[in-house]
Amino acid sequence: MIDPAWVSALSAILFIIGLGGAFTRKNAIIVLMCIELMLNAANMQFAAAAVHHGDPTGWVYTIFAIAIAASEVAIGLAIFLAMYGKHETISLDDVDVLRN
Amino acid sequence: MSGVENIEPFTDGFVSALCPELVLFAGLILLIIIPNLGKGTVRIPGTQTRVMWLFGGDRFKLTSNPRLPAWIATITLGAAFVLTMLSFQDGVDRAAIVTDSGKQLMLVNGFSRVFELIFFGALTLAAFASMNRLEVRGIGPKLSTNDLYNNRRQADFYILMLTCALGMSVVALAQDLFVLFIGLELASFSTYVLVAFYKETKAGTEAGMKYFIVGSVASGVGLYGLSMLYLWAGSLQFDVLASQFVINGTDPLPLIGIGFVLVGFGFKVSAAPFHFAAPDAYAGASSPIAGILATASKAMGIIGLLRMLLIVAAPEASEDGTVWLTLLGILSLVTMTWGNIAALGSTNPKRMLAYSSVAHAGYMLAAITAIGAWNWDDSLAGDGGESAVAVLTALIFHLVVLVAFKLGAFLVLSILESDGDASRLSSLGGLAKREPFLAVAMFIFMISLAGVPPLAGFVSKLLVIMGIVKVAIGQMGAEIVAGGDLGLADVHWVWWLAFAMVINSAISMYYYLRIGVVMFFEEAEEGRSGPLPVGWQVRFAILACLMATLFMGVASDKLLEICEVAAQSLNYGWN
Amino acid sequence: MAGTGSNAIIDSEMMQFAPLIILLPMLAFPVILFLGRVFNRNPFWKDTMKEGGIIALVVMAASLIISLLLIKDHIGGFAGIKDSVDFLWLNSSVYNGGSLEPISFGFGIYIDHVTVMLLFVASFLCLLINIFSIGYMNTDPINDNRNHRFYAEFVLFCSGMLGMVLADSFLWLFIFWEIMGLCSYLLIGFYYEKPSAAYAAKKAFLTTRVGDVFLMIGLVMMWDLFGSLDYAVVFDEANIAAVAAESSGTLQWALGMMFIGAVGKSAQFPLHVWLPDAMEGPTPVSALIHAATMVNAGLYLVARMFPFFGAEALHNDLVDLAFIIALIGGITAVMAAAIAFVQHDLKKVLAYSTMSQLAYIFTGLGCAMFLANTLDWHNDDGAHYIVIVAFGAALFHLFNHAMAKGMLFMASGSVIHEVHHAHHHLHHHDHHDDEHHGHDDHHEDEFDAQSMENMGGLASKMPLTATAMLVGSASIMGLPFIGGFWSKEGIIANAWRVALEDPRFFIPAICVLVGAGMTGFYMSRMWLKTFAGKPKTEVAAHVGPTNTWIKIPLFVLTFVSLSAVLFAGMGFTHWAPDSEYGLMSEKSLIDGIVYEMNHAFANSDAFFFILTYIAIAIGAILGPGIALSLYGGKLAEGEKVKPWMKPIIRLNSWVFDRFHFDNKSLANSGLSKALANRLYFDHYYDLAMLKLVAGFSDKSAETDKNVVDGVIKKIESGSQSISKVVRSMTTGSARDYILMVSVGALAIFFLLWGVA
Amino acid sequence: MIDWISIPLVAFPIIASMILLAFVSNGTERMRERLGAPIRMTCLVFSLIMLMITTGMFFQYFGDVSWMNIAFNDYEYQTTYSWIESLGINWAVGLDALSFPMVWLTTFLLPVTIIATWNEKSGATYFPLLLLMGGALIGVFVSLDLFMFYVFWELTLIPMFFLILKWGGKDRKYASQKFFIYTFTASVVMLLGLITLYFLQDPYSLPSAGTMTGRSFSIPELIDSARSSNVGDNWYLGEQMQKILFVMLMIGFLVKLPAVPFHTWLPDAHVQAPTGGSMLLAGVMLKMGAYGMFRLPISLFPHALYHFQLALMIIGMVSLVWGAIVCLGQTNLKKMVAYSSVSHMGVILIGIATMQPMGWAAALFMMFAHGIISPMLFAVCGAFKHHYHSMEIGAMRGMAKHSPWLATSMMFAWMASLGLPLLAGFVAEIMMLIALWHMISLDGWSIWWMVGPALVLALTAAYYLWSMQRTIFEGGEEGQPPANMVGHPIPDISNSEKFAMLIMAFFTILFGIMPWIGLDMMDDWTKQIFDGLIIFVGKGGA
Repeated sequence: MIDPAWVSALSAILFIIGLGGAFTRKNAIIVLMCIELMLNAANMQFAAAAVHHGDPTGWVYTIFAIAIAASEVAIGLAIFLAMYGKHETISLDDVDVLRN
Repeated sequence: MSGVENIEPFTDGFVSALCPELVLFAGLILLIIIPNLGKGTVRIPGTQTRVMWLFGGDRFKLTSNPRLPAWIATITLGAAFVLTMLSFQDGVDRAAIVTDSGKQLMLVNGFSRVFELIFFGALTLAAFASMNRLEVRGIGPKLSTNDLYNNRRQADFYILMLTCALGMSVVALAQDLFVLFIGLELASFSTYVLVAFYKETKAGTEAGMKYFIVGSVASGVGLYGLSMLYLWAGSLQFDVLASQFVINGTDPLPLIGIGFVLVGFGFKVSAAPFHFAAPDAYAGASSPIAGILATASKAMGIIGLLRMLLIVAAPEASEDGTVWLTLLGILSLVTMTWGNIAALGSTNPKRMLAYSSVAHAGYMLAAITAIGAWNWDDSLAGDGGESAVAVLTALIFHLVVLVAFKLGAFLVLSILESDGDASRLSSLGGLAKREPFLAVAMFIFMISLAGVPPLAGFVSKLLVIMGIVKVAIGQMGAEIVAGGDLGLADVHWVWWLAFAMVINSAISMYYYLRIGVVMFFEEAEEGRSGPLPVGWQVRFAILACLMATLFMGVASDKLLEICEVAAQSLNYGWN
Repeated sequence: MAGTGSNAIIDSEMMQFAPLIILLPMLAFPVILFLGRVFNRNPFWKDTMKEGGIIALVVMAASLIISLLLIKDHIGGFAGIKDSVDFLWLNSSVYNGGSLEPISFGFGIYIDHVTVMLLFVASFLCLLINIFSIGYMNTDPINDNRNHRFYAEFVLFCSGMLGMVLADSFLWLFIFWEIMGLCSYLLIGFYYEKPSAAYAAKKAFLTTRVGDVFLMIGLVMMWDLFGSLDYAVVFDEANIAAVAAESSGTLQWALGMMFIGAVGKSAQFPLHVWLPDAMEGPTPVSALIHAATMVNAGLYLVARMFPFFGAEALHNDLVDLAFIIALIGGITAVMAAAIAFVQHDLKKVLAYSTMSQLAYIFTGLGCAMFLANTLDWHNDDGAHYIVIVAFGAALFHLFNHAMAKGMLFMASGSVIHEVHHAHHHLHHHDHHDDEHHGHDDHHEDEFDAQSMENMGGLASKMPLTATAMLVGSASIMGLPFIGGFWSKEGIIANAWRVALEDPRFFIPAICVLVGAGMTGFYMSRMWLKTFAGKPKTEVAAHVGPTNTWIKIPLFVLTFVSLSAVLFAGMGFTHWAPDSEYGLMSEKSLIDGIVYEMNHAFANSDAFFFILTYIAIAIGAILGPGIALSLYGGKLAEGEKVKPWMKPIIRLNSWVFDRFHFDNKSLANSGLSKALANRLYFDHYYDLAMLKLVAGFSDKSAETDKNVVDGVIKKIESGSQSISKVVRSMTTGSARDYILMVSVGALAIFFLLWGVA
Repeated sequence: MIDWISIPLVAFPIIASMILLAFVSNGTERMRERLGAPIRMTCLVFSLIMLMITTGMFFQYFGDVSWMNIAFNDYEYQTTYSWIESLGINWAVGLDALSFPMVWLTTFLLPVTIIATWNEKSGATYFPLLLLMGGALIGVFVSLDLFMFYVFWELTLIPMFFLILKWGGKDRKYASQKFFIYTFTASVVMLLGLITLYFLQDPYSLPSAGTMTGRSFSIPELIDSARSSNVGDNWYLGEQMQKILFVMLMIGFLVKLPAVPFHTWLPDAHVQAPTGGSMLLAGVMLKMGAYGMFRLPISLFPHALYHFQLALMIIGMVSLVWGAIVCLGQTNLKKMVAYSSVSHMGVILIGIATMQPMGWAAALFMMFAHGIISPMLFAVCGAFKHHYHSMEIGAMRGMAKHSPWLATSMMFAWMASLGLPLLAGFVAEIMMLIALWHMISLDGWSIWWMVGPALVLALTAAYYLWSMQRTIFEGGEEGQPPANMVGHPIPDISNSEKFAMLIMAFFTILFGIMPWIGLDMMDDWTKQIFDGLIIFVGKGGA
């Protein structure tokens, strides 16, 4: 069995990739994917911790987190779609009617 | 924790303990079902007999009434509010919802109940006030698809409100960080959609997108922090975390974990530098929703902050604890100043209110800093906890009355929005002539926000400042009586946060007053001179806010007691 | 104080009525004002009541009667002080490093020799002026329907003057002093529509205000020394001794400050500029008020200081102040007389003459003060006599001058009135059409009724006026046997007596001696230019006689001036704080007159014997002689004059024909120009006001706006621009927001990492 | 004893005006116009009732009270109701010889102001606002509870803000906001000072301490406890803290007063404010600053007062002189009068800084006298503006010809303000001078301190005379109305204005000739505070 520490490390890397991607990418979908990466990093960490502590609650947390991630994607895509309908772009930089 | 009755789900006492939440849930179900009731029939398989099962098909006249969802939501939320109020009647229930293994998931006490009051109150008012927001395109079966669709959206809107309320009440009740987080997400998702609800406008969708995407990043960070904490402690129960924190709270893992969690809550309270999306979201969302963001949603974030900082991180009264203090102090100073300075030049009333809400977040952070100062700073030890209770009381009181005047202000803007536009200062022009009541109400909300007596905003701000000063002064009074000669240098530095607060209040006066000036003494924009859109509901809601603002200013005694009970019942180290 | 003073409080029956002297006119003020507003243009009010003139007359007469009764009681040998507890105006307390000391400022009536003299002068002259005004003001159509304002202000003025005289403390003296100042302001500005009048009024008030400020400070200093301002306390020998023991220097400063107040009020150098301009008041009534009454307030104040100078405890301590008083007097005497040389305006000549004569009195007072301060007069009878005479001479000059100058102003007013009338008459015939249209402006533009250049040869047209003028001028000049001669001689003699003691006093002594000659010149010049010679304009040829209201006071005052020798004999020369030499002392009137004669013309001291004749020569021969040679001349053909004026006219024409010389070069010299421009005092004062004070205040106002308020505005605009910067950080791009969240998270991360 | 203060003087005007405003603001434009006259009459009657009550109080008609010999920190009509028990907040009211003249002044000015501005536009909202203002002002003066004091203190801003904003001049928006924000900023600093003071108490030591905080907001209790520890060299709350609190409280009061350099809100506010607003602003509102100084910092922190005596003196002198100099440079009549208020408020500060009972009595009397004179000044300015449509000095000349009543009123007010004897202002001025000189000679200060007052006595005369020269006087035979009025008849002031002017003039004269009517009780108060406090502390207690 893999040492949970490795999994944690991997999740940290995923989290950093996700966070970095979130503020470097312009495309809303990619940003959404990056957010998903961050959530998945958390998921992995939960799973790893559950293994580490031998605590089933962690699995429950994981499942809940996946559910959260899923609904987030759903909401996100819906919002992006609506946005695209009005702005005809999903580039984050180009959507700046509201500012200052 | 004596006197707390442990209740497993769906056993005796469960219903009475979670009565308001269950009402909400029932309302949610009703809201889903009722608009769908109609003359729908189902063919019994194998036969040609169609049986009325009242679901789908041509709707009944009553159930197709587009106002119906609003009424259901309002009544549900109102009922929840009243039930919450009633639970204060003979001492707040101290019931805990536990898993069968005995872990506490939720705790019903004064603290959670008061916050539920805030949530339900704000949402009731918002729901009631939004009744006229969405255009109604006739009633009855002979509507075009588009119109029908438009009417159906009303149900969606109020369903989201109820889920929002449900999520928030979970946050208030949660005794487990993950439960809290789930509640937070439930409420957040609802608000994301509510913000983006007006997808017909560019601003609406954009606001929704920004709010969503930044909020998601923040909660992503928060969830990751959660996972770190879990990795460290093996549980996300508050009491477990707290006891673990005493043992090895200065490890990087818990500290960073808590730090990340704070990012998630920081976004909710719109503390700098996580507040950037807030003005955009407020500006793009419809006004009642913006009002929810500024009051209920913020209170939710505050719960998170309080739970994390006061329960989890509190018992660690070590030297290193001052790191939180410094961090929070700087954060509060930056937040309040940033908010006020930005609001100074803002010409969009909603953005201005958003920035003012940022500033208020700064005040609240200052209060939390003061509690922290009491808690973490060795030099202030020796106080039996009443300082912390005082600040906390003030904070809770502030959050409660904030609903009255902040939401009230947004509701006034909401009427103007229905009239066409509320995104320019000049939209408010001539309001005093068009509808004096609204102008007076708005003016009172504004100066209450600024903290002018004898309004609720003054009392709340005064209490916060008093709390901070009390903490900062600590035992100096006794020392001085004993003959000590102490100066400002001996006063804890959080006193300067109070100073920053009063100066900031003065700065904020500038933009609040400007609203008054525009309303009373500038002409209406061209073509906007007529009477404002009708709708007694929203006016009633404004009147309720106005009354509360005035009443809480001069007779805050009772509410203060309730808030004190709530503050006492927040389970932290000194209890 | 020897003889009278605080220890001689004797109740007189009349004392209980004394407040009425002040109150009656004071109450008449609102009454006249109110009735005047209500009954304006009402024929009864206008013709019978003379627009309030009659009310004023009644009130002033009542005041005079009560005053005379009081004076009579006083002459009976009393000095009374009405107890001030009756009217406790102001109570408070001060903290003297450990305890609270109650203090109070009450009002009461104080009667002594100085009071009595001034009281008589004031109430008597006020009544006469009142009579005169009825004749003067009510006959001039310019004043129609607004005379009530004049009378109201006039009675208030009288109330102030009488109150100042009667007050029993320096504070109340000051209070009435200020009220008088207000009234002078109002009266000078009576023709408010004339910018020059408005300017003059402001100037008068402001200039005297400058003095008043010093007076106020002097009072405050004095209060601090004595703990009271009541005469009864401050004049008490024991109190003075106590103060002297501690700080005679401070007392000298206090008195000096008060003296500056007197300088302002009495129009002495360097605060003299307001008086000539004050002639803008209604011709010449308000001018007369200033010349004959109000300006005496300053003298009164200085005379009031005598007990300090005379106090044994302060022996030799106040010499410097006495010198300053005399010096200011001396300088002003010469300066004002010189300026009077070149004035063409009849009233301005009189104004400068007033200034000059008041300066004489100041010099006299200064010398008397010096004597009192240096001589051991309490014990040495000879010294006592000298001091008493010196002080009395100064006060007697005040009396004489007030009477004579009052008469002169009234006479000049009568002249101006008639000239004006005549001009109006001519004018009326010339322009039938626009008779009612801005005639005053026309007058002002084309014809100056006050200028002596427009007069001449009036002696035959207005015999009584000319006579009065003649007597008045003679009195001012100090022609032997007439009015001012007695007192002026005394002043000059005393000045020289003091100069022999203290060489510094040579300056004022020479000044007063030279001034005597100058007075002779300008007074003669004035009379000659006005009454002698041929009419210089057509208007002057058509002047008619005056009305009865105007004649009465002229007549009365002529009599008073002529009979000054009687007053002198009654003891005015000896009018001093002393029962032995006091008014109506045991010596009889004849004794007094004989004594006066001896003293004046046959002084046993050779030095003073010569001095007297030098003074007479200069003042009565040299000065008038030059004037005779320069101005006047024969009257027009066929004009008859009263017999007593004939010699003068003849002398004049004789001298004029024989010794007349051309003084054009002198008249056009720089000195003459400077004199005509009043030695540029007004010019530079105005300049200082405009350039310095106004400039500075304008700059200050700008500074207040741009710097003090500018900081506030800067904060506002600065915060607005900061706000702009702050808001521009909300770029609108969601990426940046995420970035900020990340930065925040990372900051927290690193911070906590560092801590951990 | 019957509570003659809470309901009749504070709650009644506030609630009545609120009801009137609420009633009016929801009506139509026409209804508001029709209601103008009855509401005006109602407000007048209400204010007259209040005046009758306070006058009755003066004549000791209501209950067994005496305005003399009230021991320091004792109050007449003292009444306390508990308000917010947990914080130690009470509704506590009472009067002493310090506050009573101010209360009477307020009730006096209310009807006078209403009468003087009888024909103001939109009367239906204007007059209730005046009434509200009056109630709030009285609230400030009668409060014996810090919280209550602060509440009323800020409450006064709101009606004034609206008065300026709605009925003000051209720049009213700027002026009203500046007024509001400027004074608000200062008073929040003061508030922080008050709260710090509150928490520096010994917990649970005072009778009305809050159940939650253990501290009390009660002013009498605070003063009592301060006095019992301000003994000799012992500073209440310790030396440093007392100084800090003193400064913080003074900031609020100095700005309100206003003292240079915090005065710039005043000219703006005054120039823009309507006549009624200016009258109340100058008449009573400025006095709140001076009143507050006496009530709190001076009563609580005598040591700090000694310590900052020089600073106060400097501020007072600067206000006095600077105000007067700037006055001379003004061309706007109202601005000039406003700056003259700054100058006169300097007199109050100097009076306080003399540390003499007489100086304090002078300050108190100045508050009172200026409270009668300055409304008259502003009433005149208002009438000037109203009739000649201009505020510039020199816009209208020869006023005496066309508007004799206005000219007379103006001259009277101007003369009263420049300190003409036998008018109320002079009493305070001469007392201040005497006290100042006494202090100078007693404590060995430089005599150059006298230069300021001396200069100002002359400057004050200069600017007033200068302005009269260009308004009342001049103008030629026909007068010189402003260019925009040529061809129109120039009216004199209305009867109501005349009446108001006469009343104010009457009281100015009354208190000038018989100052003891008010001065005796003020003097008594200063004696009491000196006996009870200052002497207790000892000169230079530090």
